[in-house]
Amino acid sequence: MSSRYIVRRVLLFLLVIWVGTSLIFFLPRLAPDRDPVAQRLGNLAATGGINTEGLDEMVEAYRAKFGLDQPLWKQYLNYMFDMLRFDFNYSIAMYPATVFEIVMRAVPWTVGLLLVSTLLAFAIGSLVGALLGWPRTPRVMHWVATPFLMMSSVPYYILGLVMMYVFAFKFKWLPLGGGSQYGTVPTLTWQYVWDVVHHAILPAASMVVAGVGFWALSMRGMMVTTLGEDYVMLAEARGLSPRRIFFRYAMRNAILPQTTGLALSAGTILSGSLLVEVIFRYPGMGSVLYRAITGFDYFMIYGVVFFVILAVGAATLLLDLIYPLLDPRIRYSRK
Amino acid sequence: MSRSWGYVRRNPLLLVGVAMFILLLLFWLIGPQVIDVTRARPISAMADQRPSAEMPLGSDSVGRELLPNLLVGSLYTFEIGLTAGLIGLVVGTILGFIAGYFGGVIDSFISTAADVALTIPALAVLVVIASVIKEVLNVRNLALIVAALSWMRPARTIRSQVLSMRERSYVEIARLSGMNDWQIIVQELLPNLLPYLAATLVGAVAGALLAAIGLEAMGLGPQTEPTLGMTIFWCNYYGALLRGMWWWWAPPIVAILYVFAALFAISSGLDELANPRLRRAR
Amino acid sequence: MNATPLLEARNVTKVFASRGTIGARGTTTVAVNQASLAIHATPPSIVAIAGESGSGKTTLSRLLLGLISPTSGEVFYRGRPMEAIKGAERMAFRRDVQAIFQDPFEVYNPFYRVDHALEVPIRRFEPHKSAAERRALIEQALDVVGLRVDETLGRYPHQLSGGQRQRVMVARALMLNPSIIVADEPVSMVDASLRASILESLLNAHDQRDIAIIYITHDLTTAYQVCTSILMMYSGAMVEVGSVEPVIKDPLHPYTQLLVGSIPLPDPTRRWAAVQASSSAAGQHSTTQGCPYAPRCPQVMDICRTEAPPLYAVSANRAVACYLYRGAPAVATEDVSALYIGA
Amino acid sequence: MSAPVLQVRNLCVHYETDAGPVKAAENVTFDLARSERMGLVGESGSGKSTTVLALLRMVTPPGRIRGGQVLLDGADLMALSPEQMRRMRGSAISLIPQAAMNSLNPVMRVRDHFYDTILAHDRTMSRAQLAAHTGELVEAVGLRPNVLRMYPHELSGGMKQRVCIAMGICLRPKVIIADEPTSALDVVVQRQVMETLGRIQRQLEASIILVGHDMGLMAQFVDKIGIMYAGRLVELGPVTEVFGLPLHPYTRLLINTLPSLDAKAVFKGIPGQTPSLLNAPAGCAFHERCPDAVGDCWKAQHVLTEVLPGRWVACPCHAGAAA
Repeated sequence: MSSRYIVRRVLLFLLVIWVGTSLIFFLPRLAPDRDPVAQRLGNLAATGGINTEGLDEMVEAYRAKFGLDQPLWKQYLNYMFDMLRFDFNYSIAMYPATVFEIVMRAVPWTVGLLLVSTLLAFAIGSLVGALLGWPRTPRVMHWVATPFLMMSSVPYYILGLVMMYVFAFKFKWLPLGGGSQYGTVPTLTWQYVWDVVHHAILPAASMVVAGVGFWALSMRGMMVTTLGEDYVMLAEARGLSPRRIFFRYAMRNAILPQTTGLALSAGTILSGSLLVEVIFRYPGMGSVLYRAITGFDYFMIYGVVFFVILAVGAATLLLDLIYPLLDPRIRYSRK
Repeated sequence: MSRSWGYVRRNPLLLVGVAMFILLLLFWLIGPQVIDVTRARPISAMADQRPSAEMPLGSDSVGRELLPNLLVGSLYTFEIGLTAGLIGLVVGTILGFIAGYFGGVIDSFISTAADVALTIPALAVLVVIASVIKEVLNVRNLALIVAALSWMRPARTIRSQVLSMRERSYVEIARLSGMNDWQIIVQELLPNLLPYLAATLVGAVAGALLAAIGLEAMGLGPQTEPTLGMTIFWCNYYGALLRGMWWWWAPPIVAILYVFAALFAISSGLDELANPRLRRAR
Repeated sequence: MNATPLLEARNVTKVFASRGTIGARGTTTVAVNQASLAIHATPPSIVAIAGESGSGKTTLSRLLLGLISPTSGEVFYRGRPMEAIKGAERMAFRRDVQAIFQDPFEVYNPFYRVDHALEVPIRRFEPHKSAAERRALIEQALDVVGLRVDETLGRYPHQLSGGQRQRVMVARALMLNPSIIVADEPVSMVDASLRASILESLLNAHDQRDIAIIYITHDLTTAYQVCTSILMMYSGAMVEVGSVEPVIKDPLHPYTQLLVGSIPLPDPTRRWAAVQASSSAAGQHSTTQGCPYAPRCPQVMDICRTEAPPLYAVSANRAVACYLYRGAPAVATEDVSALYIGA
Repeated sequence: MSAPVLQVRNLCVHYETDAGPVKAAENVTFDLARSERMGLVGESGSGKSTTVLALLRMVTPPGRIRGGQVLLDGADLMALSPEQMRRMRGSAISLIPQAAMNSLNPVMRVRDHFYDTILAHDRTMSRAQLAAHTGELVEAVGLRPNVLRMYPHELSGGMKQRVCIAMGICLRPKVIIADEPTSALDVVVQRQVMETLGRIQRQLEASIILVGHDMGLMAQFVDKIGIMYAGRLVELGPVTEVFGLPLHPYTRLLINTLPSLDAKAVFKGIPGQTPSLLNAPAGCAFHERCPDAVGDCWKAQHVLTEVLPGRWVACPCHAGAAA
């Protein structure tokens, strides 16, 4: 594989992390001559806030690092240094738990839900899209797929709300929310695993249903383009079976831009899943972020956002590194 | 002209989308004549009322009447989406043209910036900004914040289109006919991009709506305005779903589905216009 | 031939660099390497630039048209360096040096009717002309190339045949009364039965209106038909230059010999000689030093691999860049054009 | 001459459009003998490529084969089931494509293309047999065996076209259709590729149909030539005789337009336009451009007739010769 390609992608990843963290540092500070965070923290301290314990110390620590008396570049360096060490201070609302601890507890839930539903949606959607672009596919497939295609543009959480109403509230088939039965202790038993899966079905389904349409739609477009290529025509003239042409010639090539699309959509997908978590009170990063926003848990917001940027950057990097394995033209690029 | 009409007639999706959109416009135009929009404010009606002849969509827990709420909210929401989408399109188109047409260092810079900005999840950045200025967040501010992160996709699309068009011989012929760079961009390249620009606008509006409603659903929207996303936030906040108040949460959802369905129909229709190969697939 | 040439390229080299984004070094390609060429107005030159794809012939034509600028060397228009031509003078140059391109479809903006391609140059170069005057000019130009106005104007490019489209482009060029037309493969994408009429109108323009012609082609037969002198290019470099008659009838450079021998003559009684062309691995990579043709050349010598040959003046009407002829006096490349091309 | 391996009878292909049927190929009829090289020439829109697709039964909607027979060793291809036809493609009748630049699957190694083709017709071959056979094939077209491990983008245009030739012959087809196989190549490479193709064809004793618009290439390569105009064959005969004494006025004018190295600056074009196939003029499609047109040329479509032994022409000027 071309080492230049890898170096380039890793550099891009570092650039993304750097620009992202810098943006969230500088943008709020563009507000003229005030430090809204310090103000808000001050208010909390004055009124007694949610959790007075340790608040004074945190306000003090914040002032020392980011106070108005400090020059901006010094604040920035402090901030970047903390980010590099994953040091996001304490959670204001849940003192003395640190932000890092809380985020780490939430990460497995988010990653599990997100990974399974995204991969399912991508795989099913790509296959359906490929079939929709294939002239031999029976007409009935088009009719079946149309509602899914229509739902491709609907935000996940909107679909989640509807599903929650129908399947959890109305028919009571599935739990209304949460990650597992309230109060259960995580153990490696079938009962617990089933409980987790049971709770994940609705949030995952709302992401898969909307995702399938999205991937099917773009795959259909790619497929139509690919079927117009000379090598597909020649494959038929060589006497290959339709099945072989479909998988090895058409779909195999159409999946390439689709993979790029997946990398480009990583941010949108993660954002969507965070909102689904909010709707379903799923114990992942989305819910943590939501609680942090409503309770103005300032350090928490920064911690979660940093992880979100990191995760999307890493996912994109991973897909960029997988891509050459799928496309020999990148792998064996001649100098 | 008759040629374009012929296209549109063979393109029912586009027609459906535009019709849905016109219906929405009518709702916004005629609505305020029939509905008292002041009742979209809290404590203007009795709280928690089911739909009735008097209040067709009932009221919520803080005493907003929900039909005016829907009217005002959907209009605000669309205003945010359209403003942000338009700004994103204009900025993105200008950047895309500069990058694609002039190339060189400026292209490397713009392309890398767009790639980086595209990888940073918009929601993350928006959450940080919005949470800090939550109190002063109004419809216009929200639109501007969302717009700041809506230029990348248009910039990418337009850049690649310009890049491929710039290689066409008609650009060289235009130069030999005495045109300068700006005349070539405006008179030769831009007209060919019209279907793309339209499709990109629809995409940018949809993207901006998605981001804005998402932010609002987290509570980071105009606190005093009943936009669709904020209504969903309040539903969630007051547990409307679990309390069986379907008249509260269903209308904004239906409205959002409707808007996205209309945008979807228009964009697939435009896609077919811009990419005739897709027509064969049906 | 003492007069200042109308258009002249002196030792031009064009290097294309593909730029990478962050972390990527670009690659470079030498498209044109030390080429010289002069086109005269009186009597008007009619010159072929011939070579295969990748030989740099199209890049050379773009340099002459001022569409790109050389990496080194200079292009002169009526004795003035190209980059010094600005403002009104630039407009005069633009009008005076016209072009016809290979693909008769891509030269039209699909958004507009074909009229657009004819109207724009008049609007730009003669803004005072009224709509009626423009129309008259256009109709007259179409008539010259044998097109009927009612079958041409008001149509979209895809509604015309390839031959019609290319003839409209010829009309467009002639309408501007240029001193020179650069025709880049003008007939390679046109059906055989229509080629003749396009070449004929070019030749008529040369004979009757004293328009100089640069004919860029990979087709040696039409080059022979149309032109008086020829510049053969290989891998960006000039390999053989001179009058078209001897170069094609009796090629000296091994590459020209191979090329002439590979022409598919439309005569079933004169088929390709059974000599197997050398080296099937006809790579595009040329070594930076030595003769670019050395890796493929059947008569290659040691010196060919280390040092690029100069042009040797083998006779009064041609020069060859090949060590096989090193007995002949070498000529400086910038003088070559004055001696052999455009006469 | 031996019995024909391929007999094409009244092949008709129409494209259904909103404005009516486009008759892209109409009553195309010819025979191809064993080991014969036949050329099919025509300008753009003359129906030559459509005819080729029809021989392989690969016309896609809105195009449709409206009638006719294609007999390969006496068996009518048009009567086969889709699966039977698939088995014929590549093994009995193969295609060497135009625009070889993009004819190979970019994500597959060259070797796997060969394996795919062979295994699609013969599942019994072992891995070792496949490798040996494929190695022989690439050598036969003058390539080194290491190209088998390469991906298409690593090959030059000429190499790709040789790969396509090797693939077209890997199952020893009786008929090879070469559709403008060198249109994207430089003259030197074109000559090398055509010489390779000719050598292979002689070795296999296969018959070949070379489709193209380049009369020079035809003159260099084929034994027999068919000229198409507006969807119909207008002349068919041995190449030396057709070039020596063209019978159809279109053929004559077409040959006159060809530039040669014998005379300078003489240009003879054919005035007028190629007719639209949608609203084809009544009668002979060429009559509007024909210098020899007589009274009934605009009334009746002329049938391809054998006017001299082996010489077929669709023109009334030579109807007398048949008698």
